Amino acid sequence: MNAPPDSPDRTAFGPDLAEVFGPGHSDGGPELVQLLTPEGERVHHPEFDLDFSAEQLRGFYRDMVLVRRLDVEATALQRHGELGIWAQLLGQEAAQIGCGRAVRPQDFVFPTYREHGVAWCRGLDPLKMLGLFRGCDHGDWDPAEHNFGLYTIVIGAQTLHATGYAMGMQRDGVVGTGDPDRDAAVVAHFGDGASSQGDVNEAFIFAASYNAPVVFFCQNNQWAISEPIERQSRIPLYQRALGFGFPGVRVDGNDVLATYAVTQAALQRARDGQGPTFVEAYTYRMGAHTTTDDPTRYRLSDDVESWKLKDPIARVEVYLRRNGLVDDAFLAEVAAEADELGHTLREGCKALPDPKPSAMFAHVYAEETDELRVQREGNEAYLASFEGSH
Amino acid sequence: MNAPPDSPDRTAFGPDLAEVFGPGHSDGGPELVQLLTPEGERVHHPEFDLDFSAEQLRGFYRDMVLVRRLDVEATALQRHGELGIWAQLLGQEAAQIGCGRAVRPQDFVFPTYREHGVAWCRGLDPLKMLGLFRGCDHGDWDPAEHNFGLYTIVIGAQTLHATGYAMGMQRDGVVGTGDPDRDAAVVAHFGDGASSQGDVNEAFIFAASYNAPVVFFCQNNQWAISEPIERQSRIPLYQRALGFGFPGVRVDGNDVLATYAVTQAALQRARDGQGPTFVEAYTYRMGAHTTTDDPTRYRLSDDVESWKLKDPIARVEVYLRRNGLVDDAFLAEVAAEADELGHTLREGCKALPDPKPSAMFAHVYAEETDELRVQREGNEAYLASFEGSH
Amino acid sequence: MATTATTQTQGQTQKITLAKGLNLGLRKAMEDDPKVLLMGEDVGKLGGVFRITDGLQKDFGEDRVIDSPLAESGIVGTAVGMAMRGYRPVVEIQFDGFVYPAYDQIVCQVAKIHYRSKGRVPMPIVIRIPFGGGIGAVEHHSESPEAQFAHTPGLKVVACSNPVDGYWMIQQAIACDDPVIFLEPKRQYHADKAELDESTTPEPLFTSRIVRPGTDLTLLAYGPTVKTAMRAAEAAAGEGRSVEVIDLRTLSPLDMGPVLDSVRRTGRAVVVHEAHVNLGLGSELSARITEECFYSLEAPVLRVGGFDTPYPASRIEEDFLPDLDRVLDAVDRSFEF
Amino acid sequence: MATTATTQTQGQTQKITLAKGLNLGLRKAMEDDPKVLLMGEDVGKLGGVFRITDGLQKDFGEDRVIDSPLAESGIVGTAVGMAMRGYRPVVEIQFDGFVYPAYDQIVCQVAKIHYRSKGRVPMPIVIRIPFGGGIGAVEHHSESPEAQFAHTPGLKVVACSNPVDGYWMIQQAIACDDPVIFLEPKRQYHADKAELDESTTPEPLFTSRIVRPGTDLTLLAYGPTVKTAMRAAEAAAGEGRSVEVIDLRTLSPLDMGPVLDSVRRTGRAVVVHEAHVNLGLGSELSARITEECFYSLEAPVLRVGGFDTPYPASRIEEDFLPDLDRVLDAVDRSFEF
Ligand SMILES: Cc1ncc(C[n+]2csc(CCOP(=O)(O)OP(=O)(O)O)c2C)c(N)n1
Ligand SMILES: Cc1ncc(C[n+]2csc(CCOP(=O)(O)OP(=O)(O)O)c2C)c(N)n1
Ligand SMILES: [Mg+2]
Ligand SMILES: [Mg+2]
Repeated sequence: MNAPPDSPDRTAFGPDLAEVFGPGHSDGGPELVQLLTPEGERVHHPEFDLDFSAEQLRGFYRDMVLVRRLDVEATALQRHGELGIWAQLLGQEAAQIGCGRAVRPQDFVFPTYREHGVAWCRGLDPLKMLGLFRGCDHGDWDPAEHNFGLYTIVIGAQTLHATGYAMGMQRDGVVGTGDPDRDAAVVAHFGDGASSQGDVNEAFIFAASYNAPVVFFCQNNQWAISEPIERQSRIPLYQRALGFGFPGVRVDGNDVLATYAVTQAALQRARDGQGPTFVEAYTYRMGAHTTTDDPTRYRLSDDVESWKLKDPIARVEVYLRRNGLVDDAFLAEVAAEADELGHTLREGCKALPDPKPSAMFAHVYAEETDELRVQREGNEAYLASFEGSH
Repeated sequence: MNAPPDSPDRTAFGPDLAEVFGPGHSDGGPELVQLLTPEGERVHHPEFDLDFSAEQLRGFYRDMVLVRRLDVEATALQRHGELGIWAQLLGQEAAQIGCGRAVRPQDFVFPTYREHGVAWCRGLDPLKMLGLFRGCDHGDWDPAEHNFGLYTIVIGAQTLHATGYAMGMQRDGVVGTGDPDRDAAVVAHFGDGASSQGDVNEAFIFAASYNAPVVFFCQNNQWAISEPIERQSRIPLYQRALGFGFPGVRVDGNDVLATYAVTQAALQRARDGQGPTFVEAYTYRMGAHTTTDDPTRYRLSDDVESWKLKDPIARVEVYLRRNGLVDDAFLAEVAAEADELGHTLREGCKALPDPKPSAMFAHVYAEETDELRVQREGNEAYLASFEGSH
Repeated sequence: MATTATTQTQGQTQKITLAKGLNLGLRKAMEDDPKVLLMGEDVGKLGGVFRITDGLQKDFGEDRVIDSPLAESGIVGTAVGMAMRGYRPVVEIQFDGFVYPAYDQIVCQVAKIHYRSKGRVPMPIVIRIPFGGGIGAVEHHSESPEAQFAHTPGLKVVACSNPVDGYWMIQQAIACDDPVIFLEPKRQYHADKAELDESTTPEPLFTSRIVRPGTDLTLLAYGPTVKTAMRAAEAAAGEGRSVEVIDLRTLSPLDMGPVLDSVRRTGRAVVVHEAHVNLGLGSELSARITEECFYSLEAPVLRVGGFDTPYPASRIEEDFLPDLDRVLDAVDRSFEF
Repeated sequence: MATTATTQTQGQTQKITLAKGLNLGLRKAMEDDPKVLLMGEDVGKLGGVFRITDGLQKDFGEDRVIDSPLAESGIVGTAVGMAMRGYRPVVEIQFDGFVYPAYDQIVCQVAKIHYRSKGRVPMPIVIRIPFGGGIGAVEHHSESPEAQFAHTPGLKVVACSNPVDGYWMIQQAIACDDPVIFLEPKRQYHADKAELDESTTPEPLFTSRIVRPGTDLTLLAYGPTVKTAMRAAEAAAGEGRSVEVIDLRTLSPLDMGPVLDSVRRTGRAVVVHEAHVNLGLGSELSARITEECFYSLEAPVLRVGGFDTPYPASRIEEDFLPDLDRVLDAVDRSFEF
């Protein structure tokens, strides 16, 4: 029903854009910015090339190995009933570390619910993420301490917060001053599915209208639970930005170098006062949507297999080894560190204290209202009435 | 603060789009599709040219004169206290008649609150529009009778209804069959301001995703109450569509020929099953936003003066006269018809019956609920209790 | 377009969960009327995150079971357009907390179009919302938004509480020419089974039902709290108190007849819902009961509900939600008057 | 950025309308705290469609008085981000009926961020909404959405009713560290003038106020209905009935102290609001008053409000809105018990 038949009128409006750009190429298409191929080969890009130090590269590797371990442990903890649910990042390590490491301390990051790798780069104790998915709280970190917002579950909502925050930075005079320690920008994370929300598109409009220093960082992991990207957009997502008047770029989200380079450039553009950029990190959700999801109901294992060949960690390891930038000792050290992290997380998670029931009454308002005091005290008295009997 | 400084990084993302396309050119820019210049000269366009019969041209002229009269009368009626408010279309006659006449009977139109000219083309009694703005009801026409939806005041909401309606047409098998009497499409009207609403952008996404037969017809009249178009978009609006994967075109909305031609082509594309098109009718709101607005607070009379030179009716009249397609008798006849219409509207408006208070209880649901029956009867008894005393 | 589907569910008696009841009911409605469409996020191949639409896209095709882009306003807004074209869309909102992006379309359009058009444009839309807490979820997955809809004229709001009602009520809601907000207690989806006999005739949709007769106090509940109320009534019986339980089923319009009859007999009423007490359904029920039964009341109508805090982290949600003991506590308090 | 503005309003006594009171209050708040920003549609050069922000962009610059793109969710959502950055945004929603596109941001974000963050992220946002009917407008321009916000924990909801309160309450709302839905009775903007003495100390924001003492019945009102209530009390006095009128001012939290005191004295209460009766503020007040004053009540709490229909066409809106006679009718009915 939906297939456009041939028609002479078409030319009046130019060619069919969806046909020109095609639906998502599984390889990301010719516009994909890449610096490290899936085979671990360093390639160069006319616009976004960067020199990386060996230390930086080892750092990326270590980051990715550790956040993958974090993710694997959390998934296991959920299976053991220690977490209510877990949103896996498996396969998206490069997108998150590349972006997370490009951010400077003075920048501010707005995550969704899956940015554990970015949180890691912002110095969050991973136990805080576990606490949230365990159901202890809605996020126990101080956004101002890490310049990292709370996880936001209503998809897309945070893109507007990011834009407003960036507008605040403009008013604080920390945009376009030329001082690298002062100029700041915002990163707004969201997914391919979220790109369909009105809020996200309104964020584009506000950011464009006010030229706000915000990088819209979309991890296109090809799926929104069971819906493929084609349901949200018939042309490559990064091109969405063009219609709003700011640039978009598609980067290989499984390539930590390219993601870093593109994010850094976009952030610099924002800090310089040149406004928003849309970065589409083209990647793949290797796991389920969350631990409650069953992707075998809606996608082919073939696809998953083909994306395994593009693993973000493997290609860095190959590159590091091939160029003699790591030795077995380093790799073993990182592996040990990962084991250690796993241990810490397992023990730490189980030891997370349950909140007290009265915690539910705290922080509804800056100061407790009389109404709530009465409810809290009533509930305390009520609970106390059982103390003897139970 | 918001001016982007020069920076070497810019090239990485390509040139600044807002700079390339520029902010709204007052003449609509080189991309403007035009068939009749403000001076009344017939020009040709490589894609959108059409032959118009003399009768068609005279019809456009007559339509525009009459809807302008309708508008002028309604404005006067509001000044005399006969209407609560009136949303003027002054200056937008060509956009509305060009679009309205391109629509076929089987197509369906979703208006905003200003499409009196389109309503005219759909055969609505103008008194219905007056009744709405008088406060007699929220619209007293049958959408199914005219294939013309009710006025929608929450800006943008109707663009989603239009998209859903178009999806219904797809399911009814009246799209892309090749039968000109059967194939149908939808027109969704909205303004430049409304283009910032999440709903409108979601409508683009749904229409693109399902390839729905809908023409998004945006009358960019340069203003959203006091806000200039630049607040909503820094690049020409029609380009918004490109990022969603369907074509956009900017047409001279003060040129009834071009508007007709472009709308017709876009509708044909939709009816053929080729999906949505965005038509930006570049025009100008010559009047106030509504009769309660005072545009002198926010815009220069110079701008208004310069747009007067682009009057949509004057150019058609010049063309018709110059080419001998009308004589004085015809023009006098149209003028007389307009006077007649004015008279009918004035008398008709004043004679519109006030609704009965009990009308407020009607049609809340398909069948009256017990709850409402009790409220209605209670109110009737209450009102009856005054009958003796007053 | 695929409009035929072969299923043999007619005339059988089977044990079903609420999830199954809804699934069967949707299937039946789609078989009976080709204008019925399902729309929502993940309702297709996945069958929805709760599998309520399981198998329906396979049998009725992609044109009738439509996976939507991720935009709730878009889903409801396009459903409005479909309804204008003569379809009967059934929208699934994935979780209660995600209905709010569609709130504008629901309260300004869905609720008002029939009125605005003087009855010329019917709006037979069903908006299905899995609601309520108790499933150990993260934020926004456990809300009870019924009052936010019931306050809006033009909408009808119902809540099912058991598998058999799920089966019938969803079909009745789809057959209703008005827009219906259809609340499904997600905690109950797979909890209990009940016998479905399709040969019986269901009660009308907009009626409340006495689910346990009693003489001393009236307990009003709906959706997930009906079970709690039943257990409380049982426990109270052990203490010699005869508690009548009414499953309200319809929240707008309210079916006050059985409620007022009951309270006139018992003289006492307690309302139980998971929604916040402040301006929850309990406040309206209290106000109306007091207006109508002023001289019959032995005690004020008491309300047990979620506290007036945002829904808390799941580790303490059971302290937030009304449970057996809190209902019994309210029953006790009622008798103290 | 322009942050200085010179105005000499200090220490004077002047006769002002509600519109002027709000305008002066906003100006004062902006002078006092450079973090205060105004955002909304047409708030700049135009000064808003009701001219409440008249002259403020001229004096405080475009960076502090921000004309927004036409997207309410975007306005509130970016305000949230501004608040996170340390600003105190004051958002203007153009008309009550246009707040719903922002409903998701308001109830899921604005209301919950302080809670979600365990108090680490304050949300000092004021959302100003001209509300209520009676201005002869087309659809969506006359709504009373207060219950839809008051039901949501984390939000505070207030309504001003007169010029002097407008002046003080807007400043107090801006100074408040919680998000405040600030309702302005648009019908009153230019209706009456009152004497503003800036040297007085205002009562705290979240308090109700007895605006006319009485002994026989308590009339509860807020926003536009305070005036109606006062006129009704006057008329009732002519019939020998002493009616106490309370201007609630705060709708969430409710300030029940003065209300309960009053009803314990009078034994009768009538609530008046323009919002639909069903699940309106009246239902909550009725429930609470009955719970707390059960033995003092001579009659059930009665409610006078907009009917449970969508807001009707303006030619008959005065029949929809509670007026003097309907309030008196309810007073009569209360005395019939
Ligand atoms: C407004 C809203 N609607 C629905 C959901 C339920 N939901 C959670 S995640 C998700 C899919 C999001 O897909 P995408 O944006 O691609 O992000 P990903 O999960 O792939 O990282 C959905 C539908 C939600 N969280 N918020
Ligand atoms: C959701 C919503 N917000 C605000 C308004 C108030 N409003 C009515 S018309 C208007 C301006 C619309 O501008 P535009 O879309 O350009 O259409 P125009 O009036 O110029 O035809 C505004 C803000 C509204 N009707 N709906
Ligand atoms: Mg995704
Ligand atoms: Mg406009």
